[in-house]
Amino acid sequence: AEKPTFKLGWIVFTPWMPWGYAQQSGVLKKWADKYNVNIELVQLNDYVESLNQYSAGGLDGVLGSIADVYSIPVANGVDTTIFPIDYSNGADAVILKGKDKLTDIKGQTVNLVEFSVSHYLLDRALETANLKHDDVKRVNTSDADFVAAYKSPDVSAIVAWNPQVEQIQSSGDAHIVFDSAKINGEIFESVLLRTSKLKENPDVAKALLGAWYETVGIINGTSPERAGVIKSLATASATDVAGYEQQLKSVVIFSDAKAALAFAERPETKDTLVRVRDFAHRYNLLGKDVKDANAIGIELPNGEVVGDSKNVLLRFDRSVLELAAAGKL
Amino acid sequence: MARLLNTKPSQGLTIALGAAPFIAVASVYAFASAERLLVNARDNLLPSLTTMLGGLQRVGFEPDPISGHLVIVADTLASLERLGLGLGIAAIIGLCIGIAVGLIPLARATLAPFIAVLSIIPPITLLPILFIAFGLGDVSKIILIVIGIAPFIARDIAARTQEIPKEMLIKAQTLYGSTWLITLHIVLPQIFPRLLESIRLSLGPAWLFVLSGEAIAAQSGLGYRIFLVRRYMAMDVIIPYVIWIGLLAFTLDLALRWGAKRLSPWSQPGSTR
Amino acid sequence: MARLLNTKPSQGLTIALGAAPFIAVASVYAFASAERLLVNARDNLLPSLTTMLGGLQRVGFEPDPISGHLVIVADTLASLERLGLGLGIAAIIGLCIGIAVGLIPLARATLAPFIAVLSIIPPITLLPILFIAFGLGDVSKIILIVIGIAPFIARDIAARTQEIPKEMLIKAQTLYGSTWLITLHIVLPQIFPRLLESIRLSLGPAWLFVLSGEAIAAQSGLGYRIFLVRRYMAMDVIIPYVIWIGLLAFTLDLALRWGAKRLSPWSQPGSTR
Amino acid sequence: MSQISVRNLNVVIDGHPVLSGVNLDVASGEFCVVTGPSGSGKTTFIRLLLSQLQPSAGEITIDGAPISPFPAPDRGVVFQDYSVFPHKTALQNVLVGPQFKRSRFLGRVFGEERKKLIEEAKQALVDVGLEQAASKYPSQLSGGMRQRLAIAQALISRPKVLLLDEPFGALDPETRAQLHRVVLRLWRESRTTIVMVTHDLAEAHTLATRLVTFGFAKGGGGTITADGSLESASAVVTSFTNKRSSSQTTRQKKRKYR
Amino acid sequence: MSQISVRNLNVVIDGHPVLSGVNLDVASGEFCVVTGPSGSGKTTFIRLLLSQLQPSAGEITIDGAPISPFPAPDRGVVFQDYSVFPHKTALQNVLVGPQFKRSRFLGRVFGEERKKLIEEAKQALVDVGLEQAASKYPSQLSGGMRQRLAIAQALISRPKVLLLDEPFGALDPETRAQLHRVVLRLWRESRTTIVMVTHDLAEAHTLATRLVTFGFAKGGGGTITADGSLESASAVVTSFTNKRSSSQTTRQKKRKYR
Ligand SMILES: Nc1ncnc2c1ncn2[C@@H]1O[C@H](COP(=O)(O)OP(=O)(O)OP(=O)(O)O)[C@@H](O)[C@H]1O
Ligand SMILES: Nc1ncnc2c1ncn2[C@@H]1O[C@H](COP(=O)(O)OP(=O)(O)OP(=O)(O)O)[C@@H](O)[C@H]1O
Ligand SMILES: [Mg+2]
Ligand SMILES: [Mg+2]
Repeated sequence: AEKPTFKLGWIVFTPWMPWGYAQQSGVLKKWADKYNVNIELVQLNDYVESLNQYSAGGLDGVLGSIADVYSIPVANGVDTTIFPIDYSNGADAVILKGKDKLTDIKGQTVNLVEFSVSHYLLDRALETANLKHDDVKRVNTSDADFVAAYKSPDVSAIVAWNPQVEQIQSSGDAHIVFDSAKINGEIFESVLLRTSKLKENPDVAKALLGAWYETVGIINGTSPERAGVIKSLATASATDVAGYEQQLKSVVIFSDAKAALAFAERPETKDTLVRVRDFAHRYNLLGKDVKDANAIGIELPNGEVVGDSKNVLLRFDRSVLELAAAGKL
Repeated sequence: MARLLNTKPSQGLTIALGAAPFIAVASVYAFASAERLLVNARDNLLPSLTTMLGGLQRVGFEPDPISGHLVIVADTLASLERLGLGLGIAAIIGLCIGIAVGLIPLARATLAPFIAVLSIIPPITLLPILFIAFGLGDVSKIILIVIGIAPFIARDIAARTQEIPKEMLIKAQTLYGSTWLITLHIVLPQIFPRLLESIRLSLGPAWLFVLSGEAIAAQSGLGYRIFLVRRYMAMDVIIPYVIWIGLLAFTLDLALRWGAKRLSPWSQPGSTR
Repeated sequence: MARLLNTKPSQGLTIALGAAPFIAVASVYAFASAERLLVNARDNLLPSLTTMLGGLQRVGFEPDPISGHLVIVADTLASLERLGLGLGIAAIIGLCIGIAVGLIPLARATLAPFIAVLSIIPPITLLPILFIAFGLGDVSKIILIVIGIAPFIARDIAARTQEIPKEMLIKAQTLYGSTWLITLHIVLPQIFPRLLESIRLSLGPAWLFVLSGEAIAAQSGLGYRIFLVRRYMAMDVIIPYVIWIGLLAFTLDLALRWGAKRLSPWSQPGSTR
Repeated sequence: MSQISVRNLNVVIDGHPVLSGVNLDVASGEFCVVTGPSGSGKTTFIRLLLSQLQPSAGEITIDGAPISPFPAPDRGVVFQDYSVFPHKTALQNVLVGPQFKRSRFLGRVFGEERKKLIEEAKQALVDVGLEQAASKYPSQLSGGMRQRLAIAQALISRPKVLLLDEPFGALDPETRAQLHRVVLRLWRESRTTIVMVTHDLAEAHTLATRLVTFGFAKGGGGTITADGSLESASAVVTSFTNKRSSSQTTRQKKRKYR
Repeated sequence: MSQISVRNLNVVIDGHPVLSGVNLDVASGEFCVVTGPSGSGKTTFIRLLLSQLQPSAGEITIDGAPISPFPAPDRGVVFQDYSVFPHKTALQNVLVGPQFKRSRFLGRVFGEERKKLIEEAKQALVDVGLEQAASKYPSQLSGGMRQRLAIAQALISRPKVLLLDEPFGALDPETRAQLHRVVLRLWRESRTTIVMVTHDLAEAHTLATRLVTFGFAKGGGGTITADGSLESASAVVTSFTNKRSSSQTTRQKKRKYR
C-alpha cells in the first residue's frame, strides 16, 4: 500500500532543535522506514503561524507550548493528542530594567507577546505577588524583536523566552524577577498530533517518538558524539556551542518516555491544565460564543476528563508512551 | 463578425461584467468556507458570512469593556494617524529634497546617488536600529514609513522637476527670478499636483509599513489587531479588517486623485475628446 | 554672484559630493558604534567593522558544517529564486491582463475594477490563507509576490496600452490586422520595454514580500536568516545582509534599465541633446 | 478604385448633431478633396468612411455594398500623426499589410514568399523615394518622410479607397509641395479613389478633381455646402481661413501642454 | 534699447567647434534678424547672448559692459515653446516680472502697489490684444495668443535687449502675419533692441532693419557669412531652404515620438 505521509511543523527553539538533527542525521528516516510511513519535517520561522497552519489543516502535527495548544488548535476545534517532550525551567522569564523585585512591576507597561505563554507566565507572576492582572499595561511585541525592544529607552519590563532572555540579561541592568522555574513544569511543550490522523495510523507516533528519544539520548547523555551534535544544533540556532549549552540549562528535555509519562501523570499537570483553561477563558480566546470555561473537555492520562466530556478536544496518549517506556518501539 | 478590439459593452453590461469577478471570488469563498465548516464547525480559517458579521459586530459595534471605545474605530484612528503623519513627513521631505535634486545641480550631485541607494534598502530589516534610536512608540513606526516612502517620493519629484523645460527656467531668470523665487512660484505650483500623485502611488507600501510596524509593537491599530487576533486565528475579524483597509485605501486614493485634479486647473485643456 | 540654479559642479566635485553622504553615514555609524562599545563591549546593536567582517566571514566564507554550503550563497540563491519566479510570473500575468484590459473593451469592463481593488489590499494580511491554500513551501511565497505585484504591473501595462494612439490601431486594422495580430505585432513590441520598467518599479515591494514570506516559513533565504539571527540581535550578520540585499537590488535595477533600453532601439532618436 | 456612395448620413454625439444629412457620390478613381471650417465634421466624416464610428442614420456603400462595420483593408488611411508604427523600420512598416494578409496567425511569412514580399515592399519604398531609408525607424525620419512612408504602407495593400485626414497638416510648405508630387503620381498610377481633408486651399487646387466643402446645416451639425468646381469653393475657404487658423493651432499645441 | 557688441566669439562643445569667430555690433534700437541653415549655431548664439551658455573664448558686452554670467532681466527672451508659465493665467504671467522685481522674498506685492501693477499688466495685455484672455490659462489659448503673451511678459520688464528664437516657428501663416504687426508696433513703441532668429525669409523681410546670416566657417562651426542688406541674404536663404526643411520638421516631430 501507499506509505502515508505525515507533516510535522517545527520552529527554531532550544529544546526542539533535536528534531532538525534527527532529520539531517537520518535518524528520523530510519524510524519512519521502520514503521513504513513518510515523515516530512516542515520548518517554519514563526511560532504562531506554525500553530495556525496546524489548526487550519496544513500540518498534521506541530510542536507547541500548552497554553498555546489550548488557545489555538483546541479552541479552533481541532481534536489534538499531545506527547509532552520538555518543560521550561527558567527559559521563560519576567525581566525588569533597573528594578529587582517582582512587586516593582505594578503600574509598569510590560512588553510581551500577548495571549502567549509569556502572558500566562506574567499572570502567574502577578498572582504569586498578590497583584491583579490589570495592575500592569501590556504592549504586544514581536518575539523576534525582544532584544531590540528591551534596549529601547521606553521599555522597562518585558516577558520573554530564550534565547532572547539571555541576550537581554547581557545588558547589565536586566533583572529576572520571575521565571518558569518558579512554576515548576507549568510551561511544558509537546508534540501535537491530530487525533484523527493518529487513530488512522498509530505507527506515526511510534516513529516520531522513537526518533526523538534516540536523538535526545545523545544530547542528554555523555557519549563522544554529543559534541558534534551540539555543534550542529548551535549552528542551526545561529549561536555557538557555549551559547547553546547555556540555553539548554534553562529547559528540561525528557530523556525517555518514562520521564514523560511520569510528568504527564503528576497531579500538578491537572492543575496546570485547569489554569491554562482559565487563562484562555479570561481573555476570551475561545471565541465570543464560548461562555463557559468548561465547554471544551481535556482528557488526562488517567482517563479523567476536565470540562465537557462530550466535547473532548485535547487528550494525552498513554499507550505509545508506555510502549516506549518498556523499550518496545 | 465583430472584432473584439472594437466591441464596446453597453453601460448595463459594463456594470455586470465589472461585478462578475467580485461575485466569483465571493462565491468561491462561500463554497470553500461551507466545505471547511462541514468538516469542522469550529474552523476559523474561512468563517461564514454570519460569523464575520459577528466578528464585525464585536469590533465595530460593541464598545471595548476596558476602554469604552469601539475597537475598530480606535484601531482605525491609531493607524490613520500613523499613516497620515508618516506620509505627511515623507511628502514634505520628499518634496524638498526632490525639488533641490531636480533643480540645483550641486544638490543633485550630492544627494541623487544616496537617495537611489536608500530607496533600494528594505527598511524593515533595519527596525532594531530604529527601535533603539527612536524608542518602541509611534515615533519608530512613523519613521519606518518615512524611510520607506520618502526616497521614492524624492526620486519621483526630482524626475518631474527635471522635466520642467529649461526654457521656462531661463525665462523666469530673465524676469528677475532668483533660485528661491523660481522654486516658490514656478517649480512648486507645477510640481504640487505631482506630489499628490506620488503619494497616491506610495499608499500601498505605506500601508504595508504601518501594518509591519504595528505588528512588531503596539497597543492599537489595524495591524496590531490583525496580528493579535492571528494568535487565535480569528479570521472572522481579520477578513473584515482587510476589507476595511481596502476600503480606506480606496477612499484615500480617490481623494488624492481628486485633489491632484483640483490643484491643477491649468493642466486640463478645454474639451478635447 | 553665482546663482545656485546655474552652478554646475565639475566632474571631480560631482564624485566627491556624491560620496559625501555615504561617508557621512559611515562616519556617524563608526562613531555611534565606538561610543556604544565603550559603554558595553558586548553590545551588538552597532557592531564594529571588525565584528561585521567576522559575521560576514561566518556566513560568507565558512561552509555550513551540516550542508557544506556557504550560508550566504545558499540564502541568496534561495531568495533570488523566489524573487525571480515571483516577478516572472507576476510579469507574465500582468502583461497578459494589462494588454487585455488596455486593448479590449470587454476585458476592461470585466477586470479593471477588480484589479484596482486587488492592488489596494495589503497581501501580507492574507498570508495564513495563502499558506493553507498553497502549502508552506515556496509556492506560497511566490504567490505572495505574484499577488502583491501583478495587479500593479497589470494596471501600469493597461495604462500604457491605452496610451497607444487610436490612429495606430485603426491603421493596423486597415492593414489586415485582427485583434490577435495587432496584439502580437503592434501592441506587444511597443509595450515590452515598459514591462521591464514596470518590473523595475516593483522591485522594492517584491523584495519586501520575499523577506516577509521567508520570515514566516522557510529554511533558507536572506529573509529567513535575518529574522533568525534577529532573536540574538546579531547585527554583525544583519547589517552585511542588508548591504548585500541593497547591492543585489541595485544590480537588478541596472540590468532592467539596460534591458529596457536595449529592447527599444526605435525609441531613441538620433542625437538630441 | 471604387465608387463611394453616401446617403442621408446623420451623426448625433451626446445629443449634439455633428453631421446632418450628408449625401455624396464619389466616382471611381476620383481625387476628392474635402475642406471646410473647423468643427464642420470633416474628421467625423472620414471616421464614418473608416467605420471607426457608426452613423446615427444613413448608409455608406462602396461599389454598391455597405461597408463592413469596422475598419477593414478595403479602405486605407493616412492620418496627420501616428500613421506609422514607431517600433518597425520603414521596410517593416510597409511589410505589415502584406504579411498580416498572408499569415493570419503568425503575421509573418518565410522563405520564398518573404523574399517576394520584401522585393515588393522595397519597390513601394522606391515609389515614394524612401529607398535609402529602408532600415530606419520612424523617429529617425523627417515628418515628410514619415508621411510618405504612411502612404506607401497604405497603398501596398491596394485599398479600394484611400482616406487622408490633413495628412500634410504638420509639414512646412516645401515638404508639402514635394509630397503633392508624390501623391499625384501614386494616385495616377494606382487610380485609387482618394478622399482627402485639408485646410490648405492651394493644396486643394493642386490635387483635387473634385472639391467638396463642408459647412454648417440650419439645425446644427456639419453638412456639405458646396460641391464641384474649384472656384465655388475658394470663396468659402477664404472666408473661414482667418477664423480657423487660431483654433487649429490651439489643437496642435495642446499636446505639448498636457 | 541698447547697443550689443560681440567680439571673437568661439564655442567648442565636446571638442566640436559650434561657433567660430563671431563678431557683431548691433546698434541700439535695431531689429536684427538672424537666419542661416540648420546647425549653423543660431540658437547657440542666442544662448550665449542669454548667458545660458558660456563662450569658450570671446566677449559679449551690452552698452559697453560685459553681460552678467547668467540670465538676467536686462535680456528678455521668447522661445518657440515653453515661454509662458502653464500654471498661471495670462494676467499672472505678465505679473511675474514686476512682482519678482519688487518682492525678492515673497515674489508678490500687496495693496496699492499691487493694484498699480495689475493696471500696468492689463495695459500690456491690451497692447498685444489679449485683454479678453486675462484670466485664461495658456492651455486655453491658441499658439499665436500664447506667443503674444510671452512677448508682453518679456517686454513689461523693459529689457535692454529682446531675444527671439524662432518665436513663430510653430504657427500657421495667417497667425504669423498678425503677430508680425504686433511685434513691429511694440518694437516701434519700446525701441528695444531686438535679435530674432527665423527660417522664414518673408518674415525676415517684413521685420528686419538688419539681416545677419549664419553659415559655416572653414575650420568647422558656424559663423556670420553675410551681414547687412536684405538682398544679399535672400540668395543664401533660398539656397538652403530646401535642405533645412526636412531636418527642421524632424526636430519638431520628435517630441511626439518620445
Ligand atoms: N467623440 C466626440 N465627442 C463629442 N463631440 C465630438 C466627438 N467627435 C467630434 N465631436 C464634435 O463634432 C464636431 C465636428 O468635429 P470634427 O473633428 O469632425 O471637425 P473637423 O471638421 O474635422 O474640424 P477640424 O478642421 O478642426 O479638424 C465638433 O464640434 C466636435 O466637437
Ligand atoms: N549642448 C550641445 N551639445 C552638443 N552639441 C550641441 C549642443 N548645442 C548645440 N550643439 C551643436 O551645435 C550646432 C549648432 O546648433 P544650433 O542649435 O545652435 O543650430 P541652429 O542654427 O539653431 O539650428 P536650427 O536652425 O536647426 O535651430 C549643431 O551642430 C548642434 O548639434
Ligand atoms: Mg479634423
Ligand atoms: Mg535653433
